[in-house]
Amino acid sequence: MTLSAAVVGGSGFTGGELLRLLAGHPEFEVAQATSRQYDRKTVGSVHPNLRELDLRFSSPEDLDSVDVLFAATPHGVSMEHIDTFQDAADTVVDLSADFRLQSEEQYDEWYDGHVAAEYLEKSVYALPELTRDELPGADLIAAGGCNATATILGLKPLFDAGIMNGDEQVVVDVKVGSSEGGASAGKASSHAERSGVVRPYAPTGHRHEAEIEQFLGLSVSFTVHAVDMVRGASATCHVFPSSPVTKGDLWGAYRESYEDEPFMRMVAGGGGVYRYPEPKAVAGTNYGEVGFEVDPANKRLVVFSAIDNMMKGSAGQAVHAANVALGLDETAGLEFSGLHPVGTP
Amino acid sequence: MTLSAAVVGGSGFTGGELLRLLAGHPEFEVAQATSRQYDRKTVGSVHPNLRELDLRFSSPEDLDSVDVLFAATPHGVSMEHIDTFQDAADTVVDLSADFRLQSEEQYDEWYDGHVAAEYLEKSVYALPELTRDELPGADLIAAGGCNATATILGLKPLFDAGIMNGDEQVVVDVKVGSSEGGASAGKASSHAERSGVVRPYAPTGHRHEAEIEQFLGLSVSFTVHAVDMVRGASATCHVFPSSPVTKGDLWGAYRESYEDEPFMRMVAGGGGVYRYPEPKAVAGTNYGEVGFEVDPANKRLVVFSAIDNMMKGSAGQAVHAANVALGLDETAGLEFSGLHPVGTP
Amino acid sequence: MTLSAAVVGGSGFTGGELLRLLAGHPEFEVAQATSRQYDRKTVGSVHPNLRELDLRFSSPEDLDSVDVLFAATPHGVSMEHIDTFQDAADTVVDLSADFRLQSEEQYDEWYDGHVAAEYLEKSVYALPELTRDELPGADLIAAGGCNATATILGLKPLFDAGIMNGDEQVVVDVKVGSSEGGASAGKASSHAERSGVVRPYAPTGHRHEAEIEQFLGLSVSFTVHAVDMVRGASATCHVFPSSPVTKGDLWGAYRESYEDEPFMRMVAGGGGVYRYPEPKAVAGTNYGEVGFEVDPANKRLVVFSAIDNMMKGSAGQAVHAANVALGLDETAGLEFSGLHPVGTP
Amino acid sequence: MTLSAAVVGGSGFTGGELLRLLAGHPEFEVAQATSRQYDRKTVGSVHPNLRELDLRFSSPEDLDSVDVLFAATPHGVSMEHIDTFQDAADTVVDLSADFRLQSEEQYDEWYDGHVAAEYLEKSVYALPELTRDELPGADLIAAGGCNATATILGLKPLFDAGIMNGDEQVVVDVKVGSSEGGASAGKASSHAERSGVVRPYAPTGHRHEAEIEQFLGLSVSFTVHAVDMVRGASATCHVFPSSPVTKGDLWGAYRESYEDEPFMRMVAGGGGVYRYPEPKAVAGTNYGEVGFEVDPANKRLVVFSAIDNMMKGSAGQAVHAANVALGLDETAGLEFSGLHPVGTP
Amino acid sequence: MTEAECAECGATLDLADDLETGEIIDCGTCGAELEVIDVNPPVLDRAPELEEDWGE
Amino acid sequence: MTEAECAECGATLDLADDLETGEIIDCGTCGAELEVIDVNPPVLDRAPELEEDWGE
Ligand SMILES: NC(=O)c1ccc[n+]([C@@H]2O[C@H](COP(=O)([O-])OP(=O)(O)OC[C@H]3O[C@@H](n4cnc5c(N)ncnc54)[C@H](OP(=O)(O)O)[C@@H]3O)[C@@H](O)[C@H]2O)c1
Ligand SMILES: NC(=O)c1ccc[n+]([C@@H]2O[C@H](COP(=O)([O-])OP(=O)(O)OC[C@H]3O[C@@H](n4cnc5c(N)ncnc54)[C@H](OP(=O)(O)O)[C@@H]3O)[C@@H](O)[C@H]2O)c1
Ligand SMILES: NC(=O)c1ccc[n+]([C@@H]2O[C@H](COP(=O)([O-])OP(=O)(O)OC[C@H]3O[C@@H](n4cnc5c(N)ncnc54)[C@H](OP(=O)(O)O)[C@@H]3O)[C@@H](O)[C@H]2O)c1
Ligand SMILES: NC(=O)c1ccc[n+]([C@@H]2O[C@H](COP(=O)([O-])OP(=O)(O)OC[C@H]3O[C@@H](n4cnc5c(N)ncnc54)[C@H](OP(=O)(O)O)[C@@H]3O)[C@@H](O)[C@H]2O)c1
Ligand SMILES: [Zn+2]
Ligand SMILES: [Zn+2]
Repeated sequence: MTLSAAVVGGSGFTGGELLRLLAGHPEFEVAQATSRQYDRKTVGSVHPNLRELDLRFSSPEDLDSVDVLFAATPHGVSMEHIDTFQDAADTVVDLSADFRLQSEEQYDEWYDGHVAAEYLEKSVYALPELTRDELPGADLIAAGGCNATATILGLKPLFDAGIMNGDEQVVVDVKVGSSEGGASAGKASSHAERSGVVRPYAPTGHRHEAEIEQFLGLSVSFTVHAVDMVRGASATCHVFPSSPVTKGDLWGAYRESYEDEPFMRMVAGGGGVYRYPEPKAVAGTNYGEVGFEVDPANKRLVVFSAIDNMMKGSAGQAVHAANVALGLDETAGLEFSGLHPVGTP
Repeated sequence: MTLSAAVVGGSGFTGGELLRLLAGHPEFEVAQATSRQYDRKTVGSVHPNLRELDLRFSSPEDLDSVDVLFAATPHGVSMEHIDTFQDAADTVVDLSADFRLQSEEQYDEWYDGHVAAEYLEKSVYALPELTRDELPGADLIAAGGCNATATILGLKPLFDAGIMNGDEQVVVDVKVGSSEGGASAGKASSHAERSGVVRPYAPTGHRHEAEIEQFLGLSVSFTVHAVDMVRGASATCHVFPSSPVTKGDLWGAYRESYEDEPFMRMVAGGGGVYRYPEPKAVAGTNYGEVGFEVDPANKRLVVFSAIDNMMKGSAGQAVHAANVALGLDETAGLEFSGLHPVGTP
Repeated sequence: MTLSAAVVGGSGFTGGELLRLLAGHPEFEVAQATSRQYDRKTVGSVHPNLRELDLRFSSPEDLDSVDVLFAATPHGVSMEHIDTFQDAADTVVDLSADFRLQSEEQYDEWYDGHVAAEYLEKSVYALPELTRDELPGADLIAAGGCNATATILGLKPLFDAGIMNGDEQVVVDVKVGSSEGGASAGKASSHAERSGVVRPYAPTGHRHEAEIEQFLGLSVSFTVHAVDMVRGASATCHVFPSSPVTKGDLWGAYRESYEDEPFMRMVAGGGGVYRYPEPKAVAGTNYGEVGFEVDPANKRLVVFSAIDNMMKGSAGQAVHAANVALGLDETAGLEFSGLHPVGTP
Repeated sequence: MTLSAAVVGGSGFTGGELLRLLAGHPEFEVAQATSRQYDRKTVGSVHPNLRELDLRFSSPEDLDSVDVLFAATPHGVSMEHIDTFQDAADTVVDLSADFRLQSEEQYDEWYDGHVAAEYLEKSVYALPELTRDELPGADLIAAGGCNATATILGLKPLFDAGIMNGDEQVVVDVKVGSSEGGASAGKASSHAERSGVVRPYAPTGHRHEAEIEQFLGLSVSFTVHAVDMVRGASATCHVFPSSPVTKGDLWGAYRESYEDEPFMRMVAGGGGVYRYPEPKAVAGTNYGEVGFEVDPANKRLVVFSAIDNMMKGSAGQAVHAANVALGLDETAGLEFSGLHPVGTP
Repeated sequence: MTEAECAECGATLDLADDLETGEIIDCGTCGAELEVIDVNPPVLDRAPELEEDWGE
Repeated sequence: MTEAECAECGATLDLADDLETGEIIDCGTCGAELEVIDVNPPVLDRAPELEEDWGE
């Protein structure tokens, strides 16, 4: 069985990542990639790693009929075109924030007004570690926000194990790479200005708090820094639990939640150079790394998690969810395990 | 008046920085730089920016008599040689942690046993924003820890203004460059492994908590990450004050504390690319940048601060303190204002 | 059919790369990875991307009997152990320079004395673009030097097409990443010193000239610079041909040589951001990119080529050659097409 | 005596560098900095290292009358406004290519048509190592191109000493940082695309060949690569002299030419980590480093040179030339000796 | 689908039927930007380069 | 092969038969460095950490 797939927004960063994953996927065939700016140009002219792909961009105005349509467009685009997308494909996977929240009220609180709110409660959040049971057969799948994904993956086992219940004070300090901003970079994203920064780009009030609250029932104090990498999101969660916890308790909780997960790695101390989650260790992969440490003096837990924002944080998560939704092998097309050594991917 | 200066540990990173500053200082003349490994070699063979300096390393066994001796040696070395140092110079400025804490008890709590504890209460902490009044005439000056300095500079105005009193919950999430580790790097610090990391290298229990507690009376939840830069320390302090604070209150507090400080910049919002403190904006300089934002939804303040760990965080702070201690112009030798654009210094 | 494989020197950089490739290869199973330093430790403790691999290092003293043995040890080690290696495996693939040259004289000219010179003329150079016909059934395969590979791939089509005959003056100016130095890095390879360099590390007399001379019959003026990347080798060949050549001639030559090669990409002008070979576009892959431009004013051709030194320049080339030698699908295990965007891999 | 200075194009990269240098210069006072985009904004809002400077941008339409006007505008702007500039100031220093060549013919060969060609033969090239004697009293000074400067500084001693006469074959392979492109970066200069490149951005036909030809009477084969740094230009000159030369001859030649030059460093072998010219060793400074090696096997000399493109390659050179032109201390305002360690400035 | 030869590298390009004169397409082999000079039969020529687009 | 429990994370480790007292091995699940305290039956305890090895 080969499924046909289209990528709307194929010239963007996550769109390119989708094309890479789908082209290497045993069950998919890329039928279409859209771009307005690069209409008719080869996909390889934008994504040099896809020069072998014999495909040219086409206009998003003329969508082919496919089995699965992936939309990798800026916020607001998918909600406008959702009916067309659903006409073109039985399964739509959207990478934007348009269908991540479950109600119009939530959406309005954090964003600007939804033009297709009726889809909000039907859509399924893509992250299989969270929604594996709801995905099979889903029509509309919403891939999560990268920073939200990193945070949720880090904290979820603490909720599963009853170590947290949502009343705790939690500070989430995130460090992200420049690909998070997408392909249309402004002056602040030029190489000369963006190199070497530790730039507090969302000091407070980041919209990904909404997703975290929706899934964990937890209000977090969220701050995001841009650092000098292209791929990667690293979240450090400082948690103040109501009763003391040991490192052993934590290992128990995380092993319980993630031991059987195909894409989760636990890295929490030990020897060698890589003792805690590290974005460069998962760059290009769909893996998420989580780790933790206890700080009894401050009655604190520290949870680290690291993902590739373009993979586990968006395109990889989207393909993973599509695999589950369509009954394919869960890891199909997502086997790449990453590189070592590697610089600043 | 020209004062003679010696640098013990002149082949190291902060020792090289001291040599650079002293060589360019209008009131100092470098009489000696020690190194055991590079004994008799030119200073320029180790520090390529000092090729113009006509000086060779000599052994730390044979100290010249000088006006000021700077020690830039690993922890434990100065305490062993402090009597020799004081014989050699009227003023000793030490960059290690050996004389930063005021009592043996404190030292034992965080470190391993002091062999010259009688000096602890006599020494003066170098940071002039904190100790300007105690410095004039001091015999033994202890430059602060770089991460502690960044944190203390960020939080001090909140104490000065009564916004904090020490009972608050505070998370300090620090990001630092590789020069913090000094010149004798191991495998984890090789270019291949260290490039591009967001490595939680001190997840909990960092010793700089001791200095922060000593000066602010505040216990902080401290976590340090290594990121891909050579120079720089950036501290993000997440503070939960007991009563609500406005951005205006914060501006009032910070201006009150720092408006007349020659080396403090306030950067808190505004336009352009550089809206919050940024280590690369202060690289090579003795400036500290501080900024802040309020997060009413989470009853939180976020304070950012950025320094160059080798300057404001050690060698620059040491020279600044020596200037104050000796009655020189406070900014002498420290006028460099930094570069723009600059990559990842 | 599954073939068993061992990697001697599995804790090193190219050894880790071999393990990654073999673990993901449809026809191989990793039976053994040796390390003296990390004996009994998990492979994942050294190579964080291989945490899923359920394998511990063992001693090179106790080699299993396998189908293929890959040696990824420093120069001189394989020649000493070659008999043991050949006892352990029918096919030996060596990544060092020990068996690259065909005669003892050549070896002595560039290196230090060979202890198993009788193997020199039997070994086959791994690069399939050069030696595809000699590889099937080979017992001893010598993977090429990374800088030599980049150069040979760039120039070979000019020889194939008769544009060059070996009498031309050729300057080869190479730029390489830090992984070329292997895992045992010294002071010059620390992050603080190695970051951001354009360091002429082999100004003249690089040993890879020997391989180039052997295969192309060409003496080149070779200079190698270390630049700030971990993976990658980029060779710029400045060629002064005896008679004028047009860009069309060059396209003809390169298409003739490489159009059917599974791992060669031609990138020579065109639009977009990636107009010439770029190491980061091939990082993690077995692809080689070549491009060219004519400079009539100076009667010069400029040929660019880019590879990942750890892949096409060593481990990938080794696996590619093993595939050919053993009659497997040539691209098996080597399909990864690279990432976009990507920072400084 | 304090001289007043204006910088036209003060919001750009080299304009910012000029402002930094002039603000720290003992003899200059910055009277005006122009920008159309940032008119009325503080200089510090664009250049974070200049927050202490109490100055706002003003329009280039309203030029103050000053002693010296520096123009740091794109090619073509100065030639259009040269009369206005000369009305505003007795001494005009231009950083663009508009007045670097001496005749209209040369200009037309490499550029597009000059609208003020009558100034071409009156202008003096800024590089004092080349034109020190012509600078005193000059009205119009043209700062050199950064890549040309690196090349000329590298090769000039060989001409001075008669080792070269201009008939030699010379390949110049240059590596440059992103600040060379100026502040208005396009897609190819975004952090995600520009990071980690070894991009052949000028494979052939770079316009700086014109300056090199004009001053050395030498036609060079020039190729420029963009590498991952912000500041820096490194030129490797591969020279094939007509008769054999020893390393001793080279030391003689370079010492003769540069021993008394205040801004030239010779770095050619020796020990330590920094054995040849290195852009990061001169970042932020007005120093140029030159080094060399002989390659008897290929009858070749290799000459390395490294500068900061924004300093010795433009703004620093401009201030240096102004110092000489106006009879000031040659090194005034240019004493900064650089940083060690430093990452990727 | 019609075919045409790349003016840069000589490779054969498959062209869409609704190609228009003046359109710019890139060659899949060499990446050259080609201008459609004529459509029936299709003729392609190198498009003018936009060097300045490209950094530095 | 014998088995033992990791003192850090509780995972089960497969151990080589020729294990020696004092040897340090790492846990495949959590990476902890474990010292072999006893061999028959095997007992593992956390090995002393070498913080200073680890950069900064
Ligand atoms: N980057 C990440 O790490 C990340 C992580 C998680 C989620 N996401 C989400 O994923 C989505 C894509 O992000 P990205 O980073 O890939 O962005 P991007 O690089 O800016 O790409 C956007 C793509 O959408 C196309 N597009 C833009 N406006 C369109 C419109 N009105 N109609 C049709 N196509 C349009 C663009 O191509 P043309 O303009 O040529 O048509 C381009 O291909 C966003 O919603 C983002 O929030 C991104
Ligand atoms: N790096 C920073 O950012 C930073 C910031 C704040 C504080 N500090 C503190 O400053 C001090 C120096 O740090 P660093 O980073 O500059 O270290 P470093 O680069 O490792 O340099 C250490 C220097 O001390 C010398 N030395 C070592 N052991 C000695 C001994 N027993 N007797 C005499 N000399 C000895 C070394 O030279 P030889 O071995 O050749 O003699 C070398 O010159 C440390 O205490 C550190 O904690 C550093
Ligand atoms: N790095 C590259 O880009 C590249 C490219 C082309 C070719 N090569 C060649 O590939 C080979 C490996 O290079 P590398 O960069 O991977 O080096 P590396 O990272 O230093 O690794 C060397 C490996 O060899 C082992 N080893 C060292 N001495 C040994 C001995 N006497 N007996 C048994 N094992 C020994 C080491 O492990 P233990 O010490 O723990 O045993 C380590 O696993 C070299 O010959 C190199 O020239 C490398
Ligand atoms: N960057 C280098 O390394 C380097 C090295 C050697 C020589 N140069 C030369 O130095 C000059 C400046 O380069 P740069 O890199 O600093 O460029 P840049 O960063 O792009 O800055 C250009 C400056 O000129 C102003 N400007 C542009 N058009 C103008 C006009 N028509 N009238 C008045 N002002 C105008 C701009 O400000 P507004 O648009 O706000 O007015 C801006 O301040 C160029 O000629 C360049 O070739 C640069
Ligand atoms: Zn073509
Ligand atoms: Zn364990």
